[in-house]
Amino acid sequence: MSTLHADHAPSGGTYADRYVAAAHFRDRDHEFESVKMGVWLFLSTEILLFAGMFVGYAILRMLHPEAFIAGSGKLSTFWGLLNTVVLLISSWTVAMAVRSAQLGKQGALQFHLIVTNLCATAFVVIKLVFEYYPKWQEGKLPGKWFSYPYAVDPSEPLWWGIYFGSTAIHATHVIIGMGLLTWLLIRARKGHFGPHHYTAVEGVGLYWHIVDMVWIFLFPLLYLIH
Amino acid sequence: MNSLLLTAGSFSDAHQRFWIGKPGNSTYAADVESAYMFIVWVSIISFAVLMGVMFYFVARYRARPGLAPERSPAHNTALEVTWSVAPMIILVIIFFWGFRGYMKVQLAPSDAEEIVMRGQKWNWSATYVNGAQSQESVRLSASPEHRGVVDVPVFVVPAGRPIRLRMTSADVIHAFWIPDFRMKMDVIPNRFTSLNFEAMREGEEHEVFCAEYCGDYHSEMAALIRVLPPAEYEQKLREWADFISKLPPVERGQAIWKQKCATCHTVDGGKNTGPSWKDVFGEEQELSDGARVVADENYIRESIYEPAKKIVKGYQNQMPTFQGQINDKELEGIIAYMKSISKHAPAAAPAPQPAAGAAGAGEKKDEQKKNP
Amino acid sequence: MSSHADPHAHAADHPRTHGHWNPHTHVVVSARTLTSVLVILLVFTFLTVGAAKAEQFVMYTIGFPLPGWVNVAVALSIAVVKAVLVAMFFMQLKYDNPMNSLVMIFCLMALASFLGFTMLDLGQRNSIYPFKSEYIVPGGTGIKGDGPIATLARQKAIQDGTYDPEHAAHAHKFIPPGQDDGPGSSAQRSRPLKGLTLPELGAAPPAKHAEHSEHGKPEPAPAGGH
Amino acid sequence: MTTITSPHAGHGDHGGHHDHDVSYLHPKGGIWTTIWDWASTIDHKKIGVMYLVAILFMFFLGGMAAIAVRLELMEPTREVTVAGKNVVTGQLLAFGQSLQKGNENYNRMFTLHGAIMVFMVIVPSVPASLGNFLLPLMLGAKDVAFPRLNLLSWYVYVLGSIFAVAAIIMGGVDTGWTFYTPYSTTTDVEGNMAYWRIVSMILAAFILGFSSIFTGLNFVVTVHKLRAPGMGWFDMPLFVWGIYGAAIIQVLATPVIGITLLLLIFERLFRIGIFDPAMGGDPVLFQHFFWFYSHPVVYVMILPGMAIINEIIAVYSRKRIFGYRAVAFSTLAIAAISFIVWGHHLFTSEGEVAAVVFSAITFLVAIPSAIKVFNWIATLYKGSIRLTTPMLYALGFLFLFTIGGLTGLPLGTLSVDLHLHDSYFVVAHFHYVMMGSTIIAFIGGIHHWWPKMFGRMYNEFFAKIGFWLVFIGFNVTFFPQFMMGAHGMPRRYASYTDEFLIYHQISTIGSWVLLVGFLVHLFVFIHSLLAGRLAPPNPCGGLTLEWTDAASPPIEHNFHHEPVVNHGPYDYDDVFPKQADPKEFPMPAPLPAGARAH
Repeated sequence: MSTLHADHAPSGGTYADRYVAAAHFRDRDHEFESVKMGVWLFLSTEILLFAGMFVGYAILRMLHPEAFIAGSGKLSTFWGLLNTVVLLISSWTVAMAVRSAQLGKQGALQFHLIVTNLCATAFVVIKLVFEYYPKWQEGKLPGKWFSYPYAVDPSEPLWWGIYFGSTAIHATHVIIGMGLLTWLLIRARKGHFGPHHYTAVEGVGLYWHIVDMVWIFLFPLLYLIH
Repeated sequence: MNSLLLTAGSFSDAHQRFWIGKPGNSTYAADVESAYMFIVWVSIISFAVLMGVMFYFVARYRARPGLAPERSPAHNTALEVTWSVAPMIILVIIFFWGFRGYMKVQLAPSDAEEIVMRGQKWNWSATYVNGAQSQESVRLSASPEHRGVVDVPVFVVPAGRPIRLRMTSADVIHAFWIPDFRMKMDVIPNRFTSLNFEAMREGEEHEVFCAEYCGDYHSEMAALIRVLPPAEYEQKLREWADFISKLPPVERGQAIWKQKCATCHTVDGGKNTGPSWKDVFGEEQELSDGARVVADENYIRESIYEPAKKIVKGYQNQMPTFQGQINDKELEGIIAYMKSISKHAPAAAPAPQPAAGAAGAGEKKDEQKKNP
Repeated sequence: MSSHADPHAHAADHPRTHGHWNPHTHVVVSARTLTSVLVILLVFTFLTVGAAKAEQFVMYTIGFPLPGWVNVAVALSIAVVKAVLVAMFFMQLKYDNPMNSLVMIFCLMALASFLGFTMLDLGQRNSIYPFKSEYIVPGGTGIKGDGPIATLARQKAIQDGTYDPEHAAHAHKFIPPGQDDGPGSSAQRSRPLKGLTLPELGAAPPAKHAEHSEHGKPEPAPAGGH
Repeated sequence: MTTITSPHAGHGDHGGHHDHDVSYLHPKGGIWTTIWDWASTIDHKKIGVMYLVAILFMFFLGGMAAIAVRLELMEPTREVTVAGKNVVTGQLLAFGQSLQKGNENYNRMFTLHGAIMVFMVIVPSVPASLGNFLLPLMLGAKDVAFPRLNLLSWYVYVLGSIFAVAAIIMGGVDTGWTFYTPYSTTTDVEGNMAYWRIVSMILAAFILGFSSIFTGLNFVVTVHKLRAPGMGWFDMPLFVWGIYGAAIIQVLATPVIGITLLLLIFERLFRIGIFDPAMGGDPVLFQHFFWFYSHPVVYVMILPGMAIINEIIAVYSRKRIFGYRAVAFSTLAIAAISFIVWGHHLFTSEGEVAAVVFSAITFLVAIPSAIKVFNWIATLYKGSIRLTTPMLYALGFLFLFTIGGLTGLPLGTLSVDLHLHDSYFVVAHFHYVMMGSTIIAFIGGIHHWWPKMFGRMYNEFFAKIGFWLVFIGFNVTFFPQFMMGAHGMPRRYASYTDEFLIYHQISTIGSWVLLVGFLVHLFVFIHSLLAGRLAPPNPCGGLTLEWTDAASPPIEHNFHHEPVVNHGPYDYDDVFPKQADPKEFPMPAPLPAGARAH
């Protein structure tokens, strides 16, 4: 076999066209593949992080089904549903953003990133304003802050611990994702991404999908199972 | 021949003593010892073989000038399969050996006599079927400059009768370990665990240790189990059942102190986990929130039943509630005892017993040292 | 290394059109596919909410006792389908290097063993410990002398005069009827460690209280209002 | 396949232009420039060395805590008499009577020892230092897959260690390294500084988890994607296999300890109740959470140790590792099974069904470990064995790991474990596995690769003295603990009954021998750095790429040309090591016509 095709840095073109892989990679494809595998490994750590919350949920639900039924009944399915829809749409826009980057459509890329970030903002706002805030006012809070007088089960603070714990960790991931999306947007505006270099878009996209996927499970577990 | 067998027997006996100590005193112990000794022998033999081969190879194939290494196969499937499967057989045997013993101890006979064992930082208390609690303790005198006097309770169990300890903890996780019975079980708050055993030889005493780390005085959370003949055991239970109520108040208080409070509270003024009882009655206490309160009867009652409410400055909120464990009569005794060792006690305080005065005075420590 | 060599050899054949572009690595998913997946996801989302509402209707309005697992199974199966869709199309696992799917599978196996074995222990305690509750003492941080947090919240509300018994009676529409029926009800049976948990709130069966106090069990001050 | 040229090999990400042939240790300029160069380096070799320094420092801290623990246990001071015999005795921190709280100090010491040794020393020891240094070299790569992430992981490690040291400065933590609830959520009253030191320690472990994840993730991708041309999976040195197995566990298990510690902090600060029995939570759930990470992580500790042993035994007996594939697959088997055996830490607290299942699976994990030992011993057969310091360490490893492994059997046995659980038997067992195996392998590995890392030879004579002191000291320290535990000595006790006195005294004296041994090694290392003679590129005659294709110490980009692998890592029968002096090594026997080593 002759010399493999190497990354010859083209002189012209956009930043994305001129991009060359780091020295220890063979070429851009090699780098892309490696980074993608790294991102997948990172995503598996994310899943296992949430696994702790899921296991805690399952075990404590078995121990205190009534506390969980009572607590679950106090959540608003409407806002949960709305948030699910918002997040699913944002997942779609991220997938579309990756597609736009692959096709080199800079305008569409930026548009989709902006819409995704708006969805993320909407998610956080709904969470804080329509879910956390009313519960905070009524004293439906975890642990030592619990001051809701109408608890039907002594373990209800536990439910709120699980609810706030898992949703807050999830919301933290959403907020981190918003930061990453903003970073992508800034780079996209500078024309950093193109058909031959969109590793960052792909990586953040995968992260965003995993955030979505976690919510796909949290929604029925917290809001629907009664 | 006979003597040879005897020699072999005493060798294996000595061997066992070396590895695990003298034979344990529960029916379960024999199971553990046999499994353990089997594993020990398997281990010794495998270790000797492996190391023997290793040292032989090292000696035989040591690099020497002019000696060229020989070629040898890089793998040998038959050999590798053999040494993968052979240990598996031994492991299966060991697993079932352990499993059998474990099931024996978990499935206790239904007629087992139940003793409720409660662990809390840092003592054990047992309640027997007739509601009696241990009234005896043995001296566990710390070097006096470190901690006051610590007594560990003495528990009694009958020989040859199945016993089930039903255990729970009042604060953190403990573990009830009787090394001579070769068994332990964790003691967990908000849950029951059980320990089933049957002691064999009467007249022996066995130490009990807390085996799950539980804080500062973890290593002093001990007790002593005395194996008695069944008749004597029942006699003891009857004696203990109405022991406390028959005592005069001050001595009653002292007995309860020994049994339940001495782990944390001294009576000679020494600082321990909790404040000393000496001169505490009638004294103004400064609380951790800065408030001041006079230690009267109500304060003492509240401190025993709801210890978290008023914490004396400089101490931690460590004490579990004794609600349900100390009844009014016992409380009365404790208050009487505290009065008897306090200089602030009102003149009207009942101090009819000369013994009480002696116990409260400075020579108390010496007196207790002499008289476990 | 041949697995890596091949794509590059392929790429070398088309340096002009693809550069170092490997069609196996960079699949552009069509917008149509992505949009259909989004639509399916949204449909499933509404479906799962609908199913939960329907079950509630069947159980509490019609009064037909559905077993608890139906609810869980329906909600979680739909969630799994949604998650698989997200992973396959949005995250492009369908078109991706199988290694990344393998990473995910290992991760899920770890999660399964975590959940499974933990439940194996904590889930079967109910059948293992045939004990009653007389002597059990809650340790730890939540209460020390001043009662469980949930009870305290109610007591405080009563003291402050803000406690509304009407609200207490009507606030919890999701609580199945019969929950207050005492140990004989199905609700109580579903709770494995009854009595090994916290002392009851005001609604608890009085018979048990009498039994407890014989043994001098520490009881929290009984909640007012009952 | 020929080499691949990159337009900017030699510059770009590695910090500007510099000479191709300069060793990575070569200073870049003045002292500050050099320091900045190291602090901002993304060179895996420098990061490996920085890790090595940091880990050895933490090892020193943890070791001092261990010495204090043993000193405290030298004698019990409390004399108790029951029925004529001394029964339970008291405590004295040997520093004198001015320290009135013997128990409290003792508890803090053993907690610090455990937490530092586990989270800051043994888990990162081999992978982060030697692994970082050697993995790309062995694979023929220029660097690990994500060099910046690698540097970040070092800084995260340092940050975590700072939190741990902060906890020590605030007075130390007394929870035990396992942080069992509800003790860890209740100890140290709220409202003063002491309340926060446990949070600081938990946070330290949490942060160190990230460091571990980053390292593991990096290594997995590196092994998958950055092997040199011609290097298939079964052409990799077994060192790489071991690190790879450990890296998989690091990636999959560490996030769980992350969430566990996070919940524990919530628990402590906000009483959310998940692990709190008083709130209806479950303290045993915490143990499951904790051991789901902490048992697999035991294999993160031992697999890299085994990985080192593979290399040392192969090189110093000039032999192909017997049953290469069996060893490689047993690594993966251990990694896989390690995820489902954690319950054997809970035999005394969990339900019967789970205990039985976990016991059965636990015995399974013994098989691959046994296979490895058999294969190593078989490798010695017909070899040409040179008893250098690393080889002595490898043989010492076999000796100690066999004991450590065999003493795992009674602990996995249900009935026997009810007796031995939480006793000194457990302490002795895991010290044989962790210290006697991992640390011994680690030190052996440092010696083996020392010439490669620093370009200088060490003094063989003193190194051997160091080995014998460590080996003897270790056995004297820990072997009596087996007997002690079986006879009934609980672990984490500040005092003990008199029947254990003699064991404790032997053990404490052994710990001093151990200390002297480590000091001798320290001396050997420092002496080598200052006055060691320069090392040839391949002083030991290894066949892996770091010996055959890289200089000692390696140049900035590891290799002058990307290496092409055309022989296996242990083909001593067919290949003579490049860059090695033929006089030093016995030549292989003549090859029979047509015969192949396979």
